[in-house]
Amino acid sequence: MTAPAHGLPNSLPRPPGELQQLESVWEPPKGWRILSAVNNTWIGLFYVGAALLFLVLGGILALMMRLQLAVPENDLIDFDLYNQLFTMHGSVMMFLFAVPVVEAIGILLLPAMLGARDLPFPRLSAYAFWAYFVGGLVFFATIFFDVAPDGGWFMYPPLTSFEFSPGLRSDFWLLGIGFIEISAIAGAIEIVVGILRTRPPGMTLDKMPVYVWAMLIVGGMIIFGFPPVILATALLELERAFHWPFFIAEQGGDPVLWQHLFWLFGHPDVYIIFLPAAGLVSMIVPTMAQIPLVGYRWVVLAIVATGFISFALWVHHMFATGMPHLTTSFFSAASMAVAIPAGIQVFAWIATLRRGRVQLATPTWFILGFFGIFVLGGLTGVMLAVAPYDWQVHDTYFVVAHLHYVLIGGMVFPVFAGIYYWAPFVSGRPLSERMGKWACGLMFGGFNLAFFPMHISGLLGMPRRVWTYSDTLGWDIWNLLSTIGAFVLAAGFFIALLDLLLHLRPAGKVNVNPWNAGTLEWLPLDNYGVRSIPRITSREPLWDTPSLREEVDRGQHYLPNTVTGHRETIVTSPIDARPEYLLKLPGPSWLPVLAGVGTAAFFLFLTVKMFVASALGGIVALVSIFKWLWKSEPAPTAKLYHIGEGIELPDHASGSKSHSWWAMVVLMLVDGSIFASLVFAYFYLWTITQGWPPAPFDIPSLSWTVGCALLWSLSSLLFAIAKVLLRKAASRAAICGVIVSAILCVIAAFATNMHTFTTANVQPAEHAYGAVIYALLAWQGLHGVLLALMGSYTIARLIAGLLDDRRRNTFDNTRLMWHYSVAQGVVALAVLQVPRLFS
Amino acid sequence: MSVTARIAIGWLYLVLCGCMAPEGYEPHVPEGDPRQGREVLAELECGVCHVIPGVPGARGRVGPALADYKRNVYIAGRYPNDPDILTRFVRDAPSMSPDTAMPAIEMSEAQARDIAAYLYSL
Amino acid sequence: MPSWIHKPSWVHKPTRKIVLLVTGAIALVLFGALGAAVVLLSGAYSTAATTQHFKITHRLLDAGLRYSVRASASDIQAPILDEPHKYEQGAACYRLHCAQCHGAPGIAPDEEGRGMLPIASNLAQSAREWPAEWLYYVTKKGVRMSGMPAWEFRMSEESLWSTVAFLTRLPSLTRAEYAQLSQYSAQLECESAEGAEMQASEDRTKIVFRQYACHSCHRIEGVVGPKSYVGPALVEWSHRKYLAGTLPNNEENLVRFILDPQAVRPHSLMPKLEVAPAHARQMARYLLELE
Amino acid sequence: MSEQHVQSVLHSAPGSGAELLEELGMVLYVGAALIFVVVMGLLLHAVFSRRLRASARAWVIGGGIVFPAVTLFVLLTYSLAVGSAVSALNSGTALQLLLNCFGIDSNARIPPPLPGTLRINVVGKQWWWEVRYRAADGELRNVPLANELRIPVDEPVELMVSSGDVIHSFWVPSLAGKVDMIPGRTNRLVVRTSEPGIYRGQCAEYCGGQHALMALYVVAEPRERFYDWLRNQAQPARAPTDPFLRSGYDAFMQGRCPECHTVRGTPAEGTSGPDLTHIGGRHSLAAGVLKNHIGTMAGWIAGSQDVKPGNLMPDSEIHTGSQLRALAAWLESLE
Repeated sequence: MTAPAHGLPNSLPRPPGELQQLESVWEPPKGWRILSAVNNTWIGLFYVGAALLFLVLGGILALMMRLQLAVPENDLIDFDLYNQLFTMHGSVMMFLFAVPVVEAIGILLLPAMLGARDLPFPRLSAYAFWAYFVGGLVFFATIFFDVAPDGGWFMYPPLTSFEFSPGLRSDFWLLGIGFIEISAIAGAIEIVVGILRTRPPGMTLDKMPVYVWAMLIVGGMIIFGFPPVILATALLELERAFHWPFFIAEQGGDPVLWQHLFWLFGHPDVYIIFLPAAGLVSMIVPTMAQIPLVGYRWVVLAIVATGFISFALWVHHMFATGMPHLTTSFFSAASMAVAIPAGIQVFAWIATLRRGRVQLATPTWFILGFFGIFVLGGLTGVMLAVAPYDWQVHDTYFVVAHLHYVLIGGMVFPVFAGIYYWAPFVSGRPLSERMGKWACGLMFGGFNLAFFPMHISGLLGMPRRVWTYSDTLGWDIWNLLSTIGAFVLAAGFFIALLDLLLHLRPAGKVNVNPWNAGTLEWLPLDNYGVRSIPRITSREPLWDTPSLREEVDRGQHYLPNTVTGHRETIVTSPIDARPEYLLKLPGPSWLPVLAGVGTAAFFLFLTVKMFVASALGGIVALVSIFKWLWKSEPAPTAKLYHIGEGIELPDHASGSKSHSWWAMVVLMLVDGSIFASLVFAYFYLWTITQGWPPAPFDIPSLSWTVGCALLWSLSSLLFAIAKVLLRKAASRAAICGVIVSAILCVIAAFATNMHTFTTANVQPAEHAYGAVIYALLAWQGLHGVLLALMGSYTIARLIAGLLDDRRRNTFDNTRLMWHYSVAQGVVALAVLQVPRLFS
Repeated sequence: MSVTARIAIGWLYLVLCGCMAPEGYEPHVPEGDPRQGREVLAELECGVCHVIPGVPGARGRVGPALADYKRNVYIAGRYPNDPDILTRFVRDAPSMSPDTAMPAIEMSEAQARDIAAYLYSL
Repeated sequence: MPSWIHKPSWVHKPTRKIVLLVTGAIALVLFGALGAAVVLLSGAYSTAATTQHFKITHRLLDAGLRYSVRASASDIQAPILDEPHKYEQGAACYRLHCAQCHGAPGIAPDEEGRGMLPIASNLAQSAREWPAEWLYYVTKKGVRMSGMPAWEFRMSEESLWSTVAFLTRLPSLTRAEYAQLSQYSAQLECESAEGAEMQASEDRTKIVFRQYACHSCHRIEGVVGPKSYVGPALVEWSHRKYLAGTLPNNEENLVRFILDPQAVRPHSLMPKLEVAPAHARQMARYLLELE
Repeated sequence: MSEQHVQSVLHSAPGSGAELLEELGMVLYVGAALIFVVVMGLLLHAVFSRRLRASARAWVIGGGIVFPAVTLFVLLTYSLAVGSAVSALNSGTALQLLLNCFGIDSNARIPPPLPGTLRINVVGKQWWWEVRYRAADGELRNVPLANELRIPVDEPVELMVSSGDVIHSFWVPSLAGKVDMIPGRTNRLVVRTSEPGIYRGQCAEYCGGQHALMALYVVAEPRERFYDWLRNQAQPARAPTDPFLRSGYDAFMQGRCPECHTVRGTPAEGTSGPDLTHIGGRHSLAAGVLKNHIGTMAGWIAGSQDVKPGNLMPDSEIHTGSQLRALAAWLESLE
């Protein structure tokens, strides 16, 4: 197929019927079938809606608490319900609102901001959403059945372990939250790969909008930040279910290990929540001032720096645990240092506002509210970073005030600014300015009335998480004010959400740019996204090329049609965004819904120990996932497709060029982080134990370990041979044979590994040493199962003729995971032998 | 009063205060200050054993609930509920009822009167 | 259609009728409730025993009684009533428990009985018109909102039927015959209900409380009665630590106290009610289940 | 009781570590307020003014990097010095302070105990405090107490805090910052004050159902009085002096009380509840929840599950009214 090379914009008339074809391919399902939609525009909307629903639910819990604390010695709510309320409030807000809402906004805005028809894994987004939504609702419902967790949202053992929290309450948290984290990781994979691979041609990294930068960094932070807590929840659940004493001091465990793992996640999590919001601010402020962001490079640098520093702060949540002076000093310094990137951003925004002429619309008011609250929250944050001062205010209402200032100020206000700013992007018309200003005013006033007094009640000695207090301590008036403020704040939320309900009507076709913004999401949009994908030459293309909206809408840029006859988008290179190939995207499907619900069912039924139902849920999820994967790599066609400007692209890529290869690498990073956390736990427990392994326990036998390592390596070698065979187009039978042998090797390796454990004197339930090395073993076992599944799936595709030297993404991904698992398995074996060096 | 007049008053009641129950017996404690009494009750933490409306944290169930106290006919199941007796009883229950679980609590005569006054104000 | 009813455009004809009817009905109910409230709160409704019922009220209550008794007594089968000495036994019960209000041939009711509203019916007429089963039922269960108590808690089953046996003869007795019978029966006793059969249902327990008149002094959770503050309120009783201010609150102690209050606290104002031990236990269990 | 019970960061005891922290706090509040006002001023000026020049270098580098970096460096140095001073209360030589400023002495928060320092072990339990004095009056003796600390003024006191079940946090804001009580670890906190008084503290780490009702009092007394008190606390309980108290003693021994409580000098030797040998002399019952007098004592014994639902002490359930009064009277007599 040859087409005349014609520069952009291509003013030649577009062929008739082209637009109709594009429309029909991207037609969303009608009526209630819309639930089977998978493209990110729809999933993004569902996602934002669900997150806002959880905001309301979590807010109601908060109002109940405020009612109880309104007066001293109140009888309204008893301690048992109250303890569930604050645990659920924290957990719902952090895990079901804050993290999901930032991902949701990303999924909603990113495709448009990147001028992509969609992000690379629509069904993965849909799956992540449904698992989160169904699982989240069931998790929330526990409060109605008196089985809601009551250990506080950071669930410190030993309070949350089997001895002090028998019953199901803690299990709901550990399993419920654990898998919602998995859904967050799925979202992060979509976002990271989407940003790296589906940018429009010409949008090099330094031309990405700040928000996209923020989401890229946040995606990375989720990938490294969530694994420690996933591991922690798994370990605590193992302790609860099988009495493996990771956190029990009398048996060599340490409750502080949990705190390290939790805050290793928990502190980055704060920035995972804040950075996207800061990104939104960096988008709204320039538009409202009608001037490009001052200090773009500095702001991006600040975001990247925050991402890194945020992993070095976690200990400031533990200053009161009796740390050595040197440790507190280091983390105190690091915690202060993170104020610098925040300062950079704040001053960049102020400078931008100074240079421009500011339009005082509702989004601007929310942004101003954000400044007022966030700056104060930042300042109290610096106070908390001062370790000696933290010894006083740690775990008091001062901290409660601080964290709400940074989270509500730093995240909720920008999100609502964003809602008012981007509502026209969704529905083609703005929300009510009048309701918006009322909402903003009430939220700002109510917020400060609710939370400023908490600084004072904290300084007056009020610890957090108390269900009642005496009237002799002088806390009454401050608490009463807080309660009144909380209800005013709620009224503000109510008005904003009412405005959304009344005035937000998602429209397929949108062609507005009400704030005269400069970024791509304000191009004319339809269900297929932009009509044609623009070539990008600057950071604010709509300002620099005023005719761009029209050109794009007339189909004068890349890919104004569907060249393959499928849903498709351009995949570009990760750094300089050169077009590389066309990615065929999947259409609407119920499979992600089924898989999501199945996953939720698996975990929740497991929690209530209904094993048959749980297994059924797991099977439904697995079958759905494999069914959707089966069609995920359509047969590549030999021809090249013309997308405009004489550029011709294939409809397939393999190896490191493929988007799925990137997703696999990201997944391996997650996997590796979990493993690294586990290894950290191993060495941590070593440092606090007298003698390692503690008497009378053994190190697993060296010779068997070597044998095991050899078997692991052999399986890797076999898979490498399979790759050569595939390249040489050997017979299917030969390749299958090699893969089957590799699987058998893995099984043999694991069996050997088991053998070294069972023959050594070490049991998981007796001492933390046994618990942690058995956890390492279990992790390898899990990978063994994974390899067996992936290997069998590869064989199945091979036999079905869906896999060859060109069409080999499944094979490549399996190969990546294979070598990774083997490396991990060998490292694990080595770790277990390290004590020999010291004995 | 004629029936018509009564019905007219009924309307007035309805409009003014919904449903108003006729007042009952109002015992009076000379020199007792109900507001002080509430403070004393809180100070002495009588709520460990009694539910006392208006006193923060008073949710004990060792002794009887003291809501509507003025309507109670008897004290401790043996004495008529009148101001003098109640004032004596709150100070030194064992001397009046030797088998009671309520200890003699140290307080002044005036405090006892205040407490009685508060209980009668419930 | 009256002109002041504005006709909204969305209302279709059939719907409009329904809307009007429903609105009218609701308005009627509201007006009725409001009127009743006015009458009640103004004190216009007299509760004096000197003011007689409206005729219609009386007739309605009377008819209601008949229909209710007929329906409830349909399952009852009377035993043989003309056994020897049965009616003499019944005469004793009648003289002891009934004549005070109902009178007897040639004998007026006592002072208390004469002033009752509604007035206790003359049983000579009732016995002529009602079958024995109806008489038995009314005697056993009493009549609500009249002064007639339920005698099943006060007389044995045997005595109830003896009384009915006597009642069936009552219409035929002359003044002299009754006087003779009454004199003869003075040496007989009317067997009381002690040891009557118990069922451990909660409803039954509430009846037990009422039949011992516990609710005249105590407010008891689940028992409708006056707002009485004579004794302590028996609510949330399982949480109470002490009973009678001195004994640890448990089943044994409760039973002990109910059976003989003065044995526990000599000065207690709570009377000894001759409660059957089984009843006392039933009460104690009920109270200790009150959360 | 008429004493003022203070539990406030803003009312530190004179001569305590908390006093230094209160000072530090003041610096922080004033500094934060100044910065806040300036930033808000700049912001509002930026928003409500016409277009102005704003160079990226001056604003982003000056305001966003140089200013915070300088401020934070100063603050960090100052705070490290305060931290060292607080930690090294009892051994604060100038040299050591200087070393600590630069984090050289990693042991600063746990300086070696001076010979003769009073050492008190405090163990957090759901939901009370087990206290054990190591009294050095000629010989070293363990004096087990509960829910109340007494300390002499003008003398550093070494608290060794740990936990018997879940994580708690020991916090008496008027005396010192908090330190966690963690199973399997013992943390050390040195407190000192120069003024006699009663200071309230409360558990600061969520520890389950009744976390809100886990408080304690610290009574600072002149040395003489303190050591008199300690000597007295080391004594066994006095025998009941009259028949009424005697009947209270009998009620105690007949009930389930001795299973959990120790009264030294009697057969009661249970250990899962607080030591009651001198309970009558304490300021509070139920870990700072109730004042201590015969009425609250009786109410607590008969209805502890209503006062503090879920705590390990059951309602008494067996004592008659007069037994309960006698029991309460006897315990109150144990001063």
